[in-house]
Amino acid sequence: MTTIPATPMLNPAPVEVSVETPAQRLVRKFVANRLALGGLIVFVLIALAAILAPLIAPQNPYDLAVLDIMDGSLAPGELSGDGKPFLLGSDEQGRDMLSAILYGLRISIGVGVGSTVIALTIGLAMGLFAAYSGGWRDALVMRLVDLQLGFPPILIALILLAILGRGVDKVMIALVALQWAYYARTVRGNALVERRKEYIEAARCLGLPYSRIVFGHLMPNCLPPLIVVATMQVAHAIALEATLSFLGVGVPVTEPSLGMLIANGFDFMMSGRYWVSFFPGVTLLITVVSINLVGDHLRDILNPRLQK
Amino acid sequence: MGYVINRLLQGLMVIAVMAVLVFIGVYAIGNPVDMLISPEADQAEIQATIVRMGLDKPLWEQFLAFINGALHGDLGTSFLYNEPAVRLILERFPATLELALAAILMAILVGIPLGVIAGLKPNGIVGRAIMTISILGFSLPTFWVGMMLIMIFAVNIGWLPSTGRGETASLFGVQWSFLTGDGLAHLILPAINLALFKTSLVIRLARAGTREVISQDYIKFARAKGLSEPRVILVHMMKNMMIPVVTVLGLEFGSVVAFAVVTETVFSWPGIGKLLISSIVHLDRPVIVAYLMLTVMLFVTINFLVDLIYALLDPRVRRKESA
Amino acid sequence: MSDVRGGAAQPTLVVEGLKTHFFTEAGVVKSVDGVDLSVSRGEILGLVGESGSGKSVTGFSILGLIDQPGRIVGGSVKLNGEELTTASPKRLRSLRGDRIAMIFQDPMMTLNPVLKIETQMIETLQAHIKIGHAEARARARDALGRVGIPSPEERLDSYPHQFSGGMRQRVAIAIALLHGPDLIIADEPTTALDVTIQAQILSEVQTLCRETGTALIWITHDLAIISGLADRVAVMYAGRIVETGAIAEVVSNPRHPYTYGLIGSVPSRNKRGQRLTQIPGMTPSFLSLPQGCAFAPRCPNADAKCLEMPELSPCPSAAHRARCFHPMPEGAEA
Amino acid sequence: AADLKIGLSAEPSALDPHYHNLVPNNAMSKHPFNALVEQDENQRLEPGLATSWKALDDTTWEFKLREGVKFHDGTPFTAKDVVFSLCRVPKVPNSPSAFTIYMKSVESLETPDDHTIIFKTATPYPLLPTDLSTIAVISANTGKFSGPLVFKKSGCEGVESYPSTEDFNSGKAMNGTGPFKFKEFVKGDRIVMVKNPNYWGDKAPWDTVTFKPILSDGPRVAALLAGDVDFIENPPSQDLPRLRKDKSVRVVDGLSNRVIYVALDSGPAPSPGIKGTDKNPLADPKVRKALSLAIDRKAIDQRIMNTQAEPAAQLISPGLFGYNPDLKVDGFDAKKAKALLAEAGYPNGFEITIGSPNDRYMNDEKVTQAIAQYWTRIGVKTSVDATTASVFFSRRGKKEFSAYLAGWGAGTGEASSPLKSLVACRKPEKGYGTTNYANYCNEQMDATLTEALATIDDAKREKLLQKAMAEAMGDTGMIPVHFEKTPWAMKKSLTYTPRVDQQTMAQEVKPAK
Amino acid sequence: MSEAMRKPETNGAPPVISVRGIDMVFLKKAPGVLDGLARRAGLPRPEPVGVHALDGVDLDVMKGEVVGLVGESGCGKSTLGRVIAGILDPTAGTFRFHGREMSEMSPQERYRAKVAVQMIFQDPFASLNPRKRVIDIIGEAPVVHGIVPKAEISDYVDEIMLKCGIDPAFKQRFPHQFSGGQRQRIGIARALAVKPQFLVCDESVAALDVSIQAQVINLFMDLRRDFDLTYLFISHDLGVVEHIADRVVIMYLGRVVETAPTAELYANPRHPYTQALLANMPRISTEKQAFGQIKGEIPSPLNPPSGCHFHPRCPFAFDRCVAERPRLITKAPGIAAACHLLEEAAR
Ligand SMILES: Nc1ncnc2c1ncn2[C@@H]1O[C@H](COP(=O)(O)OP(=O)(O)OP(=O)(O)O)[C@@H](O)[C@H]1O
Ligand SMILES: Nc1ncnc2c1ncn2[C@@H]1O[C@H](COP(=O)(O)OP(=O)(O)OP(=O)(O)O)[C@@H](O)[C@H]1O
Ligand SMILES: [Mg+2]
Ligand SMILES: [Mg+2]
Repeated sequence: MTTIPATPMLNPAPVEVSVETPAQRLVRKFVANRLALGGLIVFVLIALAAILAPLIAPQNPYDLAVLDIMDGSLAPGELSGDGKPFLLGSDEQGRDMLSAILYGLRISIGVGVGSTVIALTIGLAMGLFAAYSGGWRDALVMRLVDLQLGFPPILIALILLAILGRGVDKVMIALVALQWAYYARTVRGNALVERRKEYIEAARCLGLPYSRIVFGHLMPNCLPPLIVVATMQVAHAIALEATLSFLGVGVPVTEPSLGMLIANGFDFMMSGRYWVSFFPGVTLLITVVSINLVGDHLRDILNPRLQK
Repeated sequence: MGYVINRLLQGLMVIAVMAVLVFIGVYAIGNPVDMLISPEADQAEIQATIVRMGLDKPLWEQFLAFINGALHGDLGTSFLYNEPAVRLILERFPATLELALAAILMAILVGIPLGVIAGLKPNGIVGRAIMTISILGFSLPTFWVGMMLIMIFAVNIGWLPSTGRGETASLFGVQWSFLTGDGLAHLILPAINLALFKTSLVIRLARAGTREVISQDYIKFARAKGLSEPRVILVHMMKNMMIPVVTVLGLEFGSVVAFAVVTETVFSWPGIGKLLISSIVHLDRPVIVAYLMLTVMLFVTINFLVDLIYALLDPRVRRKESA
Repeated sequence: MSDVRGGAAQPTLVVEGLKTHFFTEAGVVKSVDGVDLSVSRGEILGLVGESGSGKSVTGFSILGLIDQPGRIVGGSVKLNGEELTTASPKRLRSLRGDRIAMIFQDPMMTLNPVLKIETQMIETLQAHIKIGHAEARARARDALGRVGIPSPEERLDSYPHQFSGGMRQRVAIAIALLHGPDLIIADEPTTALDVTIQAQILSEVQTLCRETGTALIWITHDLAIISGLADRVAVMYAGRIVETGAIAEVVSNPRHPYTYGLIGSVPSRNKRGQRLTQIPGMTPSFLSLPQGCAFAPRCPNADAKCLEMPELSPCPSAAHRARCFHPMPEGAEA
Repeated sequence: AADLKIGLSAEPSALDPHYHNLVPNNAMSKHPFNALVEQDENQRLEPGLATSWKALDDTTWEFKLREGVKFHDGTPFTAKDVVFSLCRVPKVPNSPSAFTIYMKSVESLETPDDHTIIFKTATPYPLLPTDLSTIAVISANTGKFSGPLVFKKSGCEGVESYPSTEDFNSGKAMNGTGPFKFKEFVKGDRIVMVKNPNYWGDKAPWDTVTFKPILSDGPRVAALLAGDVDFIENPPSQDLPRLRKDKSVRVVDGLSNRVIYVALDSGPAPSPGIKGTDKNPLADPKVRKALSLAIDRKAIDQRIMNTQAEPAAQLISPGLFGYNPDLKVDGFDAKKAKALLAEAGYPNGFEITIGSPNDRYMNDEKVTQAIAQYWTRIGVKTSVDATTASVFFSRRGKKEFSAYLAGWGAGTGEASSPLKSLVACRKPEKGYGTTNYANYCNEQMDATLTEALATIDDAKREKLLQKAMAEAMGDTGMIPVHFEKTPWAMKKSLTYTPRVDQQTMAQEVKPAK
Repeated sequence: MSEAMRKPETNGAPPVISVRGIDMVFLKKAPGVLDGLARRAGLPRPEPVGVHALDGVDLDVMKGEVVGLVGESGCGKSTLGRVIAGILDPTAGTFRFHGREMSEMSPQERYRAKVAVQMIFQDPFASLNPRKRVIDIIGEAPVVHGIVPKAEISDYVDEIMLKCGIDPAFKQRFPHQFSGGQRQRIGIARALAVKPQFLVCDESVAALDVSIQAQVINLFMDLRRDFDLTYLFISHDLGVVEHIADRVVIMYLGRVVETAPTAELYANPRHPYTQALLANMPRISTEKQAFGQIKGEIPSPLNPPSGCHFHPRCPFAFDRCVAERPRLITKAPGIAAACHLLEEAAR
């Protein structure tokens, strides 16, 4: 009479025999799609190349002392004055395009990932705050978001450029300013849905403190859709940085990103010196496509509606 | 009614805050006079110009003057063009509107069929191919694609003109390109350029919508009723699938109109995006402010229209009839 | 009713050895693995079983509406003697909605939210017969009236969301009845409804079947509903029929230990306030079905013999059959 | 009918010829309007609506007007139109850059007859004809009068209203004496003009001219190649080699009046962009000279400018009034530069930031980068701070740069223009050093310049200007880098004579023989 | 097995839970074109429409008692359950815990009272945080509340899991790795871990298969005995309630229409609605049942009928029912119904 008499529930294994964590399950499902896996591998390789740029690049394209405009505008494979080969050609400053691309990747990916992570953090905090507090605080945050989304990106970038000056960090700030609202809105939408779920009610019923509910229960469950958005957004941020550079408000010329290189090469489009924008363009394309492939598939995996 | 006023005030606050930010922002970027005046002008002339433009007053005074004007329906006069900012914008608006409409139309005509196909066979080769290609639409920088289009279709093949709006014809007192053959030819490339991103978006929305709707009971029920497959897809599925697509596209339309900057720059399309860029370059504050205010109003209007269409498509949203 | 039961005419529907499998990434899900069923004119067959036992898939298989990655891999489905598993898609389409109709579980989801009731009814008519709009509308109106919807003429112009759940389910029934089908498959059509509304629908369906002679397969997990409604019952477990017979027979004299346990676990069968008789364990996953009798791990009577699959055999008569080596003794009151 | 379509690299902000003193506006206004005095392709003065002019004394000028000239609406041109035009200049509302700077010297004027005007200046002012060449003559018919028209420096009498800027944009007031008549202005898209069959001078070879602003470089070239336009201005230099090779395209170029220079902060320490020393090395003329010697101007011309530049030794291009042929371009000599640096006390160099616009001058940012390369090589570690013009000019105005690259076009076509604005000591009230943001001051040069500006005699004045230029360049008050060569590209069937003032004029576009 | 049937203690102690005059109004925005516009534009919204989910509900639950709460969908059962569990704050009404008004308590006491009332939810999928391991789901609250020191939590969770019939070996797993019945047990374990006195079970077995349902019902009965729990057992399944409850409360559109001890209610329903429910309750039997004596649809809670909410469907309705809301009339101790017929009969 003291404990439960028959405990037949103890023996049978759970429905799914797996003992994997949600993360493991994610990995398994992800790996199942070859295209997405390919995308991931490509991206990892690209990221590695970017990280190792100082080691593998033939030249430090940011060091003006090693550039020589007499080596300018060489076609791919041509030799420089002192016999060094320029595999992908050089721009008019005598900058080796291969090195510039590797270093440009560093900046592009750094800016893309960096700004996305920061914007995500800010957006997450704002969105959760808005969704969970509701009322006028919610309204205030959402109006801020409206305001942000109504501003043309170039104007924001230009204002920040004027106030802060030019630099990679400034571009990051501009990109964060451009993106956070988007996350805030997504998080808020998710949080409003999650907030109504019974497990949140259960947590409240258990008398758990407010902060625990918001950060321990609500936040982790708002994250997955956000991660998908973020993956895509990294790609978007890279492209956006390219557009800002095109419009003349991007990174400094002496530290070119991929976008800057393309924008520079844009001037050479008609001149027959295709390599100045072609190779950076292809690199950007591959990077962005690989990230999007990953994100796309993540979205499919994480979308509960499509899960059988 | 309290609600009405409250929300109205909130909306006005947004606009006001935006105006303040633009004032401060433009002030921070630089002095418009530096950009406008001839470099040979002497100090007296510069000073006279500053006074003429009212830039000698403290910023807050300029702002109050602006607000005062705005309350009387005057959003200021362009520093650069010496014309009412609103008129400048409205003059250019039809061009952008036309471009955006053409782009959205293209996105729909191409995107929906592809998206539906991809959604019906999500794991087939065709479906995957469509999705992979649609990633390109997201990935390529607009300016790069625009230039490529010009290179290929205007320069190399020479089928289409590369720049400008071409001949226009008047309808409702407004000049439109699509009414003339020449204008239409001018419209095609920029519209494709602008449509690229949206097409990818539509493909994705249509695919997601298709996948979601196709697994619904009412589709199965429609099949169980013995309906033909075309009817199931075209009537039962499409109508439901279109609801989110139309909503998102409607909202996107706003951003297409408001921010067609890059395409208009590349194709020298005389729309408001180009005006915005040149206003920003010249620090033409009245135009920037008016532009943003009109953009906000445009967004509101578009949202209203979207809701109307939404209601048209989704009877559940219509006002409750007495049941 | 006895007139129907006694009729020597061939049954409306005969399902033999039906197998429907889903070929998923994780493995083959044998949702329906050798199901035999038959219903005659005017007869109501109850199909009971726990969630996931394959009831719905059986229903959809009969209509030929199995989605990817599923496929009918064996067996036959004969409607009035006509084989359906090998019929062309075109033929199947012409039968669906005309000779066989189906009603779904969730009334909120079965009607297309963006189409008027009228459209959804008329398209069903026009899919099978040449009929003008006005005439079709008149028939739709009559059908709505028959299922007890007040002022049907005005209701035709409504959208589904303007109806309550019960009314929507009635519209679905009216659509199913439009062509006077030979067979209706009702897949848990009242589970989402309240007790009083459920009762209304049950009573309407009962009357309609009796009047039109339509055969009805009523899928549910609630034995109680079946016991008050059906003529015969088939109990499903893990993709197979484990017991079938006249409803009164099965309820009063369950032979398969699963049926026995199922009836026994219904609260009203137990003494108030006492522990319920419970079937230990839980429904197995299709991906890891035990060898032989799928119920064996939960079965009090199981022994080594149960590692083989028993046949659905007369127990005690041809009309009452069970798939068990060790059936419960006759008269073992649950 | 002969039609011409021109792709412009900048759009005029208005058609009002008195509204905005800016190259695109000024170029455009020369199509429908004339001035009393015109400038030829080398900016030398030639008769316009005035057939002749002469200084009667140090402060009195007489202009004889051309007879038989008719406005587009058929009314004859008289002195009243000139007075009316001059009266309007200060009266253009909201002008962002007024033409009044060209009228400051005029104290009063008289019109003894319909075709004579006598100007009086307060002090001797030799540049009066030059200044008047910038002011377009509009028809007095476009105004309303309340009495006889009387010119007053403080404000004319007898005028009730002047045409507004909008009247010009809409075409209502577009009544000039120029070779083209206004037809249509669609902002942002096109300006259309048709031939004036009654033009007093050489008639234009085109019946209709359409100007299309295509601000982006690549698309502008593409438009020419695609045949959307027949003629473009300012094709980007990097496209020129290819365009030159193209059989169907003709490229012409000519030296412009614009010099690209690097200004160096020669004021007291500290200077904002200098690191590595607490003095201001740039205050030392030796350092400035070293920095000039370190630049390989020829390489920049070859590699960056695609030969669209002419290395410069002074602030005004050859052929312009006041050009000093004795000044020689600093040859590239890194060794000497290093030696000079060491001599000045900076054997290990220092660090400096150079500012530059990135969308204002031909390849501005790239030239700056190249200069930074050269400086870095002699040990002056240089970083580039390039921003859009709007930001750059504001920051320059706040003196945030120790060194910056910028350009100067001599609008008047003679040497006093850059000398007065760029290198003269900053005395804004006198109009001296208005664009001198580098704290350079050379009293000697100022004195010479002031003298030149009061000398009516052209030959004497030119000598003085040459001397002033030599004085400014003597201690490297500024590093001239190069003069831009302005290119135009057109269909093979056309020709164009390059203009120093960089203006594109449809009447000068001729069918090739 | 007589303890299982033992009568609730009525030795003068106040009820564990006592609510009076609970009103709950949800402001529901009517969806419409204007609303959408307003929302997007950040502009005005139409006047809100209220759903009167609870309308003056009184309820006492004595210590050790199992009260069944029955009613059709949308009648406010869950809302009442949530109010009692402290998840929702009612629009009006008082709440007493062991006879003491919440507002009289110190924050500490109020907090303890809140934790003492726990809820078991209907949906075994939505009610567990998918991103937490079982051990955290069950163990978090006891640690936070200091019921168990952090170091001992593992053993404590083992113990609770065992009590609820889940193998403690599974405690590192995530909810998705369990079946519906197991999840429901985890939900129960989570509530038990904070040592509650009162459990609100909101349709806690509705989502389960019949055979699993029996297991969970048995678990509830065992726990009641072992932990001396009091239950508010919400269900629309009359059979389940009949089996488990000591007393039954019937609700209709936000109001209590009848309450009586279980046996009494099932034998002798007084309110026409209760009668209809019982008549239509499918019972397992060998006889054909005659269904559907009661006509009409359940009215929308957005605009409920006047007077007695049940009058449009009531076979006995008369004019007073349309006009006047019937009071809950006590017929005998513990037996009450809200019907004008009863009052008329009493006259
Ligand atoms: N499209 C599918 N893909 C894979 N497996 C499927 C698919 N559809 C159904 N199944 C599997 O078939 C089995 C039987 O499902 P079915 O829907 O017939 O059960 P059911 O008896 O109707 O249950 P319920 O009472 O819950 O409706 C389930 O285990 C399910 O997982
Ligand atoms: N958060 C909410 N916001 C608005 N309305 C609500 C909310 N929760 C409940 N309601 C409304 O209150 C009424 C009562 O809901 P409740 O969930 O209590 O009913 P229920 O009796 O539990 O029904 P069910 O048996 O379907 O669970 C319903 O009309 C419902 O629509
Ligand atoms: Mg089913
Ligand atoms: Mg509920």
